[in-house]
Amino acid sequence: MQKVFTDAASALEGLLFDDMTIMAGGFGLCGIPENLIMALHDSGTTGITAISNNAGVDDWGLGLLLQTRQIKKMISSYVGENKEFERQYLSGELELEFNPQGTLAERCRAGGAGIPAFYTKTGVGTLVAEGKEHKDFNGETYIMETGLVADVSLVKAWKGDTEGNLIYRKTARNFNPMMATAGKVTVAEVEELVEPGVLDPDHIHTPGIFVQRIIVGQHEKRIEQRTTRPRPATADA
Amino acid sequence: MQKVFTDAASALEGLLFDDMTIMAGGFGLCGIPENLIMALHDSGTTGITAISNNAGVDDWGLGLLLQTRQIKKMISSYVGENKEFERQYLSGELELEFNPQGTLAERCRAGGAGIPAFYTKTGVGTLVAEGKEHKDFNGETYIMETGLVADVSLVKAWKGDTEGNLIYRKTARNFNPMMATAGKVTVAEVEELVEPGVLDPDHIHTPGIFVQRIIVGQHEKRIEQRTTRPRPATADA
Amino acid sequence: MAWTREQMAERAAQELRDGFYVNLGIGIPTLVANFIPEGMHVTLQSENGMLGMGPFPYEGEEDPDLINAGKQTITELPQTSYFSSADSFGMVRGGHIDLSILGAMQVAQNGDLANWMIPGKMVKGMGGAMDLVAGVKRVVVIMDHNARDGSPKLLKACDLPLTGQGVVDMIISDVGVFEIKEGRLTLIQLAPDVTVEDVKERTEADFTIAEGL
Amino acid sequence: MAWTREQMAERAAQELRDGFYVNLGIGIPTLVANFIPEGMHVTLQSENGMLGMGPFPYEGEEDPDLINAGKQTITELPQTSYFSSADSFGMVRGGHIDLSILGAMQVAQNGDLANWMIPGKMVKGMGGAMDLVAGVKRVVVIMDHNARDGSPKLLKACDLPLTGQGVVDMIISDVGVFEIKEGRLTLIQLAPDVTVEDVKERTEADFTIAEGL
Repeated sequence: MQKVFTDAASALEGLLFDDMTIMAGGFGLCGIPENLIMALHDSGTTGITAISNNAGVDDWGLGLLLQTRQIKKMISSYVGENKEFERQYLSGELELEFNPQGTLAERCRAGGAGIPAFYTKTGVGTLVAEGKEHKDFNGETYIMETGLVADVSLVKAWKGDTEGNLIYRKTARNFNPMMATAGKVTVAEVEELVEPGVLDPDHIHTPGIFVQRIIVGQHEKRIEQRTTRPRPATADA
Repeated sequence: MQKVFTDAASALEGLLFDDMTIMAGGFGLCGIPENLIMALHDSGTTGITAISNNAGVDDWGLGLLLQTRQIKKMISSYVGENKEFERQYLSGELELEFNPQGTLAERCRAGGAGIPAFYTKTGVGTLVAEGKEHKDFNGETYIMETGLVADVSLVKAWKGDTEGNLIYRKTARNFNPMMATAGKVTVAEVEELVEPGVLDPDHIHTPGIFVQRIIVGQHEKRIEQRTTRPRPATADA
Repeated sequence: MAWTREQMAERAAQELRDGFYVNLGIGIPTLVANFIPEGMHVTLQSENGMLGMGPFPYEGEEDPDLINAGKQTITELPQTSYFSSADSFGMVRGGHIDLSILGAMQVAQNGDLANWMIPGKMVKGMGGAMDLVAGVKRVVVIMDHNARDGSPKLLKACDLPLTGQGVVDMIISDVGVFEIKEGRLTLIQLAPDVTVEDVKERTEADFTIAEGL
Repeated sequence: MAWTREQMAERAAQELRDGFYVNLGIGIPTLVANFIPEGMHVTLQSENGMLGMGPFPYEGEEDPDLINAGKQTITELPQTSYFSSADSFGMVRGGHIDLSILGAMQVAQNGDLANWMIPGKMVKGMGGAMDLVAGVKRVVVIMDHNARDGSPKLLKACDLPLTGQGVVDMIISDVGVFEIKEGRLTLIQLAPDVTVEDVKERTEADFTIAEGL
């Protein structure tokens, strides 16, 4: 039961097929499994249904797979930073299912936790509620949302061990932990791979049971909006 | 907005009333808010509905409140270590709602996360399913379970800071994180209270937003089943 | 004289209370952080998984792993905690956030809000906005009172797809402040030198006028 | 000669596979941990919030914060991780655990299991058993073939309240091993010197007999 693979391409070997469903962690370009997405791009797999909060930017992240038309359908909450996406969608070339961000996160968690459906107030009275079951609890109306699973989940963590235990860093955690639980197979890329026992068991965010394959990646970690404030003048400046 | 209180009694001041619903963290006697339970005992509050995985033992934990008949109803998954409990239940003096452990944990999480109900396979075809809504998803039958909230949640953590951020230790985490989210007011007792910035923000299990009051407790930490193995003979013994 | 963006943000800051946990939307709402009264303890949530959001970093100290919901680089504070998106929206949906301040394309007099989509034209997505307006205890909108073409944004009914139904509690625009209680809109404050007549002219929604205006 | 408790546990260990994540119930199932084949990597889950359960501690090294689902003091291993009860049962319910080995009061020929309640007499509760049998990929029961009074425990139908419906995949008793596939019970192995006739006599359930027995 060796979970460690040498690179992204070999870690995806035997897992990919056309018309499959993929989950990819990340929020914007933060905490995206960039090496695995690149390998998915290079694999030429097509007809993909991609579940991911965002669609990357034109030339990075899932945007790469939009360029090559490998993605048939996106399930996302926000795709505002991607012109090619907007074009494909408005021209009808790409299917798109918008989910409110919290609903998307919860659907992934539910899928991984064996919960086929749950109720939420989010989206009641909006386009999102159309065609969905409505139900009242304590005098308020809620809609039913279903759990999501993927054939393969791609996640990015900061540190991992050879047992598949993962720790995320700061806001790069985002969708990765739930998506790790919702893949029939989950492949993780980490910045640093350590032996079991190095990570404090109280600090592990994703227990190794959810991770079947793991690689060390090379992370460019692009920044979408570089915002700064002026450094205060120092006395000795 | 001072969250820190000097002791358990003052931390509960103004929060208690007869016939209220209380959640108490812990599994067995592990990770129970022992100081807060003692203060609840001393308060004399009666008619309590207690949501807790277990009922303590006869003379410790929630068992104390059973002795004094302060508890009207328990929502639990297992109460096997408590003779007084069994007696009160079999004689009809105590109401009891058994929930499968995972369902109980998920109901608390749902309550804290604004999810009024969810579906689960657990308990289908058993007493637990009686009177509950059944629904099929992908050809399998599930039952609907509702979210739980409490007037006050009592939780125990290892370390906490003055902002209410909490870190649990080993298996003493158990039900505490979900119950912390499901209390209209949540009171935490910790072994060590530190200033903000001491706890690594990636290691915090319960963000401070869920904790309204916090105290440092004195923890006896009883062991229910002290099991050991023989120490191997050492060369220099 | 209508309020500037900064003045709208400053007015919104009056809605903050000590100990509040607050989510600020992208744009003008972000500016509210600059007007938190001295000595008041307010914790900012960023729905991508952070509580205790600090200011922008100094140049050269940007961390790609540390961004807010607008994808901007930010910093942490001593009280900061990080969590997953599921936990973040559990916090939002579960009613644990006291106040959400966000922008709008349209608001209706009953509190309906539209701020995520122009059919056939703009398909950015709702992001976390639908969750926020459904889950947060109190929702304050900051917006220009009229669109660039002068058309009213405070309407009898929204014609754009809704973000939430009856969710807005207060609107702060450049001309004044409105409150929505029990589905009824009331003008409660005017920007300096703005008259009730000015507001009426620039508003489609029916509203009552608070005493003393 | 019927199997001892240890022999039943040893037989159950043959159901383990390299890389499996396994949940062991209280009692005889716990003993299975002693028979994990050398070189096989098996990770034990404890549903109170731990993956990678180690052996009992040495005397004097018991940690009250480190117990298993049977409330026994245990130890951690290098691969150990801790998590909440909600996350633990997410793991269970979501089908991530490969194998659950647990005890039973009664099993029916269709896989129904009863192991949590005797009405009016015993009210301990189901703990995590209902979640485990509903969620884990494969459920193996280890039990004495007959109750203390000699009455059969492998029945046409359970008369005690169920823990789960049609959930059991295999039964290992002191007399042999049964498999349940598509709702049909088959005797697949006999303990040494136990005959098919012995088993038939001590069993209420209808079962077929595997070839070669």
